[in-house]
Amino acid sequence: MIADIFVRIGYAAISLFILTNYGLLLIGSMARISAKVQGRVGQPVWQPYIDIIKSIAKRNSIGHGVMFYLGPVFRLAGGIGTYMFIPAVFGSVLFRNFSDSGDLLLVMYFIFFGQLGMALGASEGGHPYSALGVSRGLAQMTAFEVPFALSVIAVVIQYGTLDITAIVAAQQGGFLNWTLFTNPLAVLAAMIAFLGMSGHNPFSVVLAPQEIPIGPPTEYHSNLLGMLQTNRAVFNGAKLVLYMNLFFGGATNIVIMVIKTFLIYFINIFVGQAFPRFRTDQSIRFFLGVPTVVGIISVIIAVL
Amino acid sequence: MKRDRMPYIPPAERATPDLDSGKYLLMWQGPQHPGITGNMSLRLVIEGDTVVDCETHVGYLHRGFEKLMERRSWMQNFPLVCRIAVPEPDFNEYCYAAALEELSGIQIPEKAVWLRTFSLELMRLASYLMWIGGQAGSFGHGTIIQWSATMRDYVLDLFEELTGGRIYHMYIIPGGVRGDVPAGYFKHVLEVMDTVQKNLDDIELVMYHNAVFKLRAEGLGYIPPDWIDRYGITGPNARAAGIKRDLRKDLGYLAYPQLEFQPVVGSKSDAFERARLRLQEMYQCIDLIRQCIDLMPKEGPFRAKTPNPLYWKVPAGETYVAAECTRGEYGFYVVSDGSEKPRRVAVRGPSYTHAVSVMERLVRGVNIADVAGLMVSLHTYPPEIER
Amino acid sequence: MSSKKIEMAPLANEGLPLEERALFCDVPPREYEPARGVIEDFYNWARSQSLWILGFGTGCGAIELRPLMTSRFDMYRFGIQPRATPRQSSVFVIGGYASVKTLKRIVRSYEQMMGPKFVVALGSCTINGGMYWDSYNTIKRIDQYIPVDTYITGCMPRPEALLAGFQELKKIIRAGRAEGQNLYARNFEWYKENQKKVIKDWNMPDYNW
Amino acid sequence: MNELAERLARRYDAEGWHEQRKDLASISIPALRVRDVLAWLRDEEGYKHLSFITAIDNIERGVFTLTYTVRNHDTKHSLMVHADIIRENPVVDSVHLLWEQAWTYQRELKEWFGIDCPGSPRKDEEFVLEGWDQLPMMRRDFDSLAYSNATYAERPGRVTHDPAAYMKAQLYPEADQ
Amino acid sequence: MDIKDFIAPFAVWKRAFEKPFTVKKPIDERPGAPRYRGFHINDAQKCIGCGTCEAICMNKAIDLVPAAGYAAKEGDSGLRPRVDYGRCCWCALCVDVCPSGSLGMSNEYVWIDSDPEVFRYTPGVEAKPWDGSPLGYRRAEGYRLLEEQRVEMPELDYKEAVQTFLELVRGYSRQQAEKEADRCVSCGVCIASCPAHMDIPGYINAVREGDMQNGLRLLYETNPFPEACGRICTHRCEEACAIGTGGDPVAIRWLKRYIADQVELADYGKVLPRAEADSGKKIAVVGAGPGGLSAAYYLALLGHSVTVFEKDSEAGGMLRYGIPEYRLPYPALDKDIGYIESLGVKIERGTAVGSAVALAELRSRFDAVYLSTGLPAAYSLEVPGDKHPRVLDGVAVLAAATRGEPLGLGKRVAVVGGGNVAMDAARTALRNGAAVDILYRRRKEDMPADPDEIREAIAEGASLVEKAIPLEVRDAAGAIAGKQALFVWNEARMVQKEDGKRPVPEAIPGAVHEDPYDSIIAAIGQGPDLSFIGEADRLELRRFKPVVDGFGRIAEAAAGAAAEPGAPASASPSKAAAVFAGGDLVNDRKDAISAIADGHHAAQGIDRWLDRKGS
Repeated sequence: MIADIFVRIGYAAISLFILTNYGLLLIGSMARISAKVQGRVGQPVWQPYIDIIKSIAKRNSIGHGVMFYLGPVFRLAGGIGTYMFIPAVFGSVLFRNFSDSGDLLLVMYFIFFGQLGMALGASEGGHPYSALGVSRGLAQMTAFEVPFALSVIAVVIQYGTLDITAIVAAQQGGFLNWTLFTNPLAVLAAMIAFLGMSGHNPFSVVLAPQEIPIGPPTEYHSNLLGMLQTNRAVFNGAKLVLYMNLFFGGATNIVIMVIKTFLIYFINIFVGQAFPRFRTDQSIRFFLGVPTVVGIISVIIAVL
Repeated sequence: MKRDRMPYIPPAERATPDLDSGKYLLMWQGPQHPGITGNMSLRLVIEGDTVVDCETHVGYLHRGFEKLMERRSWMQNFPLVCRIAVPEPDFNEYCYAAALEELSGIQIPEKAVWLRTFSLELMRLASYLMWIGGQAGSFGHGTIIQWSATMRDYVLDLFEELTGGRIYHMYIIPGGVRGDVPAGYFKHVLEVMDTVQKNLDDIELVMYHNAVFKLRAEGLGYIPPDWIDRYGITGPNARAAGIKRDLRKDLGYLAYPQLEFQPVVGSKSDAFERARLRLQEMYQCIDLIRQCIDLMPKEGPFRAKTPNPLYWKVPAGETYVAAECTRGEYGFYVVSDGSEKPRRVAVRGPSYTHAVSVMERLVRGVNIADVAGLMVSLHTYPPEIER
Repeated sequence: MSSKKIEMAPLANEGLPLEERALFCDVPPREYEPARGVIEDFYNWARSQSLWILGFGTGCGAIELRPLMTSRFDMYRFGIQPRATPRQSSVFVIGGYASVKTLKRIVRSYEQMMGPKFVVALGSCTINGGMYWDSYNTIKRIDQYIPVDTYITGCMPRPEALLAGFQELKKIIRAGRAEGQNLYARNFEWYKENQKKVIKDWNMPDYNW
Repeated sequence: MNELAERLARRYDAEGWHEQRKDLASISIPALRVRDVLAWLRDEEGYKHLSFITAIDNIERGVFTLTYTVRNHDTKHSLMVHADIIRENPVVDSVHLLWEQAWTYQRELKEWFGIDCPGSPRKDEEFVLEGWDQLPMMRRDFDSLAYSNATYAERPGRVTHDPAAYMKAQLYPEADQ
Repeated sequence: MDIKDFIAPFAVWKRAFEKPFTVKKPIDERPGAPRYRGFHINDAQKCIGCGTCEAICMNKAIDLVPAAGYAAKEGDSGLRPRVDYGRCCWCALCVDVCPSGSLGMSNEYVWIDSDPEVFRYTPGVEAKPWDGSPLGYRRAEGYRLLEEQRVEMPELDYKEAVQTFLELVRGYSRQQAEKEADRCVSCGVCIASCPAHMDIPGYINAVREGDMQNGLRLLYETNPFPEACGRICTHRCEEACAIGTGGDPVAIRWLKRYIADQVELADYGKVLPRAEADSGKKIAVVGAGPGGLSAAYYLALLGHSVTVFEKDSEAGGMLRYGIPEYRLPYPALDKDIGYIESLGVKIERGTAVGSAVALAELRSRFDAVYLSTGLPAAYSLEVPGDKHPRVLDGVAVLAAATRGEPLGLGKRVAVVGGGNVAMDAARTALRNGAAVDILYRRRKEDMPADPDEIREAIAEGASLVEKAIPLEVRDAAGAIAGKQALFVWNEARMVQKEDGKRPVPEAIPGAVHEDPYDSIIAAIGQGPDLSFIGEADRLELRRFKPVVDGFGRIAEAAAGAAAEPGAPASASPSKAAAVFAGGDLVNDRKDAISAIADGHHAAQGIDRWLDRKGS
């Protein structure tokens, strides 16, 4: 029994490791694609690795109290936590993580958890931009969580379970079984929320270099920044896997997972390169508008 | 959404917010801030997301040009003046050279007149190309700047070919210009103009027909027409309010009377209108450059004789030479006491009014996120404020 | 904010109100030993391949950074990118002349950067005053106030020259010679003295990282 | 335009009308009437646009000459209005109520020349300088080079030779014996 | 806002399928434009170190430093510009202004170093990778900051000029002079070339400023013959002129003349210095030429009492007797001499030393003696028949013209020689109605005469026969003996005998010409007449020249042990006054300005010697 637990922990660690690397490469390749649109070559795909190593290689760092240090820790914990309770590849022992121990609600909690932890830590930095960024981030998060939650509710109602593995299982057997086709409105609402969740344009107001450079992480540096950068890969990966599982039929092997998550992520870039960013009030108004209505309709449809 | 589009006129009286009340947050935007044009800072007091008070702080780029010019001889000032406005140096060169020529009674050759017109229009285009990237970037659109900066770079290549310098051209020398065009130059210019025009079409499609950009820019920074004279607003900022004022037409300097163009005038006077107007002016620039190439005399001297630069004494007198730059009225006030050095040179940069008094007034009541966009939409260059 | 901390380590931060002092670190700068052997080499390689420029256009030199960071010259592909906050930046580009008012911000920003940090100085003005050699408001030698790793001549240096400068900086970093941070800590008093001689209204804390 | 000169002379004792160009003229008025004249020009004569305000240090005469350049966009004519004020303790009426941007210029006058415009907003705040403890720097008696040399360290090692003196030392050093 | 506003932005993706804007290898692929203002280059051979670049540089970025391999010499200061890239702003005004056009800029623009001290270098002297770059900024064709053309000097029409002895050159007007003076860059490279080391930039600046009195004061600091030198100086300064390296040199001589012409003699006294106190010393000057009178002037300024002994009836020496009136009108010369006399200098006219008064007597009567007797004896042609009565001596002809004596040159005159005397003689003959041939051994470019003079002589109608070696003078066939001469000469070609030396003429065998002339004026040089120096004076001569020290003092032959036995070695070799010498008698340049310089110099030497003796 104990051995079994250790094996699972080992598997989870490997899974996390692979996901982290995948997340980093994903960020790197998306930067390449953006660069292409912008008419340039762009950074190497492995640039995120170097940046993290560089951050860790910084010699000194300063602190602003315990909470300041805990911010990135919470954030990373949130990222890892999110991932740990999602099965990355349906049916794979290696990638099932601890998905049987937690359900969708726990995952959604973790998505929030990281943000909140970050908010607490960043505010401690004393920088007004951090504080502004945090308030914007929380405000926007609250807004996009509405359509996201609605679509999750719709999905849960549709499949009658909170267990992600079960949701994935329900979608197997042909792409027409995917939520995308069985409940397109929920997916639409969720995808719009996803744009907000990833912080790409037009919902990048949290980081907004031209306005509040660069929002919550303004004061973070050195290995704390390295932690945040790693988390970005983990958290992005986790969200992508979650979306894939909930709406796009999950993945039966790692190749399909890579293709699906890549395409889901690409939507961010596809929209992000075309639009400037909303102001906070505009994005809140936006999320509480059409996507929320769509989400509600999808819930209604699911209930019916 | 309707509320956003309604022009917002901030209160005229400047209330002093009580910073100790805990209701407000004091925030510095700049000098180390990507959302500020150049090296300048704004001291913002915000309440929630709204700016309630703003003070501009300038002087980070102050080099004391006006004092330095009093220490240098008339010709030595020629390389100095272009540094006053970094992104758009040629207007400095022109105003200074024209003032000096006027005081000394030097008539410049026809060819120099045309080459000056040509290079000023080219400069205008480069400056607008720089601005358009900033305007898109300030609202978070990172793609436009990547394109426009390259277009600007192509224009800078043209400058390099003509003058030998990318940023500081030092081409419009008192007495004329410093060289004729190299062989095959105009062909290259026309090619670049075609490329730029094609890219401007793309930019127009992506930036000006963009729901989010419109949402951000429309109604932002509305300048009522009656402010134009009260605040001394000039250039596109004034024209966007429907005031048809263009010194190129009004003063008729250089070869502009021979060129065919009409000042672009807007009406809505908000950030989007100003942006739209500047885009049209960019097309106009390209057109004027093409006209210049057609009409320019092929032969002839490009520089009049001037006295020995080491001992040039300019007859006592004073003059004010202004030109329409991308931001508005750019002028040099030059006073000579008859000696080898200027008595006083004062530079009138349009940003002086736009970035200080107009900005301070307009920014009140604006969302903190829009401060950068508003500032860029006024098209300000701090170096010309503080010299 | 605990006021206890302030009592324990009183600072010479006269310019700041008490409650703001705690926002800043109160440790005087010290030298940092490089890691050993291969590890330091590896770190240096990573540092050199990930140069984050502080987005602070201190002078006219900033204007050529824009072409450099956009599509024509695309410095991203060399691992160079702008960064808006000094905390995360590793390279400070001094864009030419520094007026006294800006110098004050330069010093502040430089000190807020986390080591190892590198300084690239552009143009004549940083070397010996440039064309503002007789101006009352610009300093002549930036190396009097902060340590400089490499200089790029020109007025303006072209984007290509800047790029070449960054490549040179990379070489210096990889060779382990870019120890400006330690130099600053070692000669801290000298630098402070120079800074205070020029910056007349010194209202910033001496320690402030 | 000479009618304008006459009107100015009659109403405000203006003198020294000088036509620099067909679209630019200058005139001198008593410093005490600056605000009246500018208000009159703005409201009655159409000189609605203030281009800039500056001063010239005529140290030989012991005065600062203020220059207000206003422009009439309808007639496309600019007018430079001069007013002399005594260099010792210079004060002039503020025109910030006439034009909203004038206070910036007056703040500059205060910092750069030491010319006070009572009532002008923020006039005593630092404008472009910080911690300046010398003479206002645009005054002629402030020596920029001397200040720079005394304050900012220069890179040593520069030496130059005058060709004539060097040739003398090299070719005919005996001439000075 | 319509649906287009949501769709159109996606047009950005069009770009993703196009070629990126990015330059692959920017540093290698993008050299500076052909006109790019990159790093400086300098053709150090062409550069003369005038420092105009330093003067125009508003950044004080340029220093002039001695450069290895470039020694100071006439027309080259031996300094080269050193650029400080801690100052330079790449405006290229230095390139634009460079008189010689040696400065340029390469299109190279990458220079990176960690050491801020290295960014200073001397282009063209210190090797740099961009040396000799063909691309880069150069001064554009047809564009100069400095005026390369000299203000044309108004002259009489040659056809008219040849009829009269009126002064040919009319002098600048104020406007012309100021315009010409404005061409000067005040580099001072010319000063070393002037034998008198006049403050040329100083007085040109005075012209520019319109301050004639200051100009005159500067002129008289080193030269009391501004009127004369302003007209006939050999102006070696103009050969060294920096502006001359890329255009016409500044008309330094004419500007000097302009200053002197502008000030009335009556006003001289107000401007020029005078002796502070009488020293009580008496000095004799032998020869009232420019050298002698200069010495007299400066000695008089030092408070000494000076007497000048002149064998001719008028003072001025060669200036008066050797230079025709149309070049140096007598009133101008009289103005110079008149001022010197007004300082109390006594000129004993018609008193030849040697015959009227002995040198030894002068040495006993005066505290010091200055010899400035010049070269009165003409060299003869040294060919058979050179004593023919129709062979005249050029100097004598000119002197006779000055005295107003009839010349009787006849209709056809040959002038043999290529110096200024030859030209003057030819032009004097032209003015006497003769047809003149100038015969010279070598080519026109070898002629030692002033190019202006050659040009003017030819313009006035003299014909120049180059490469003519005189062979013989004899009576023309059928002419009355002694009335007309036949000049026999051999055509020559120029042969380069030794590398590095100028080619020498070599007679072409058989190409012998014979031409009849009414007069043949030999003007091939003059020699000194030292017959007044006796053995007893014990003055050391070598090759007909006094041996002088740095101050012009003639070495005295080691006092014969027999003459004054037991005299202490340290004592003056003789009790008699020291003798100084200068001018054509001593120096090799043989022009007025050198004589003036010698005179000035000797005056200082004499004063020091007197000081030493007195103490």
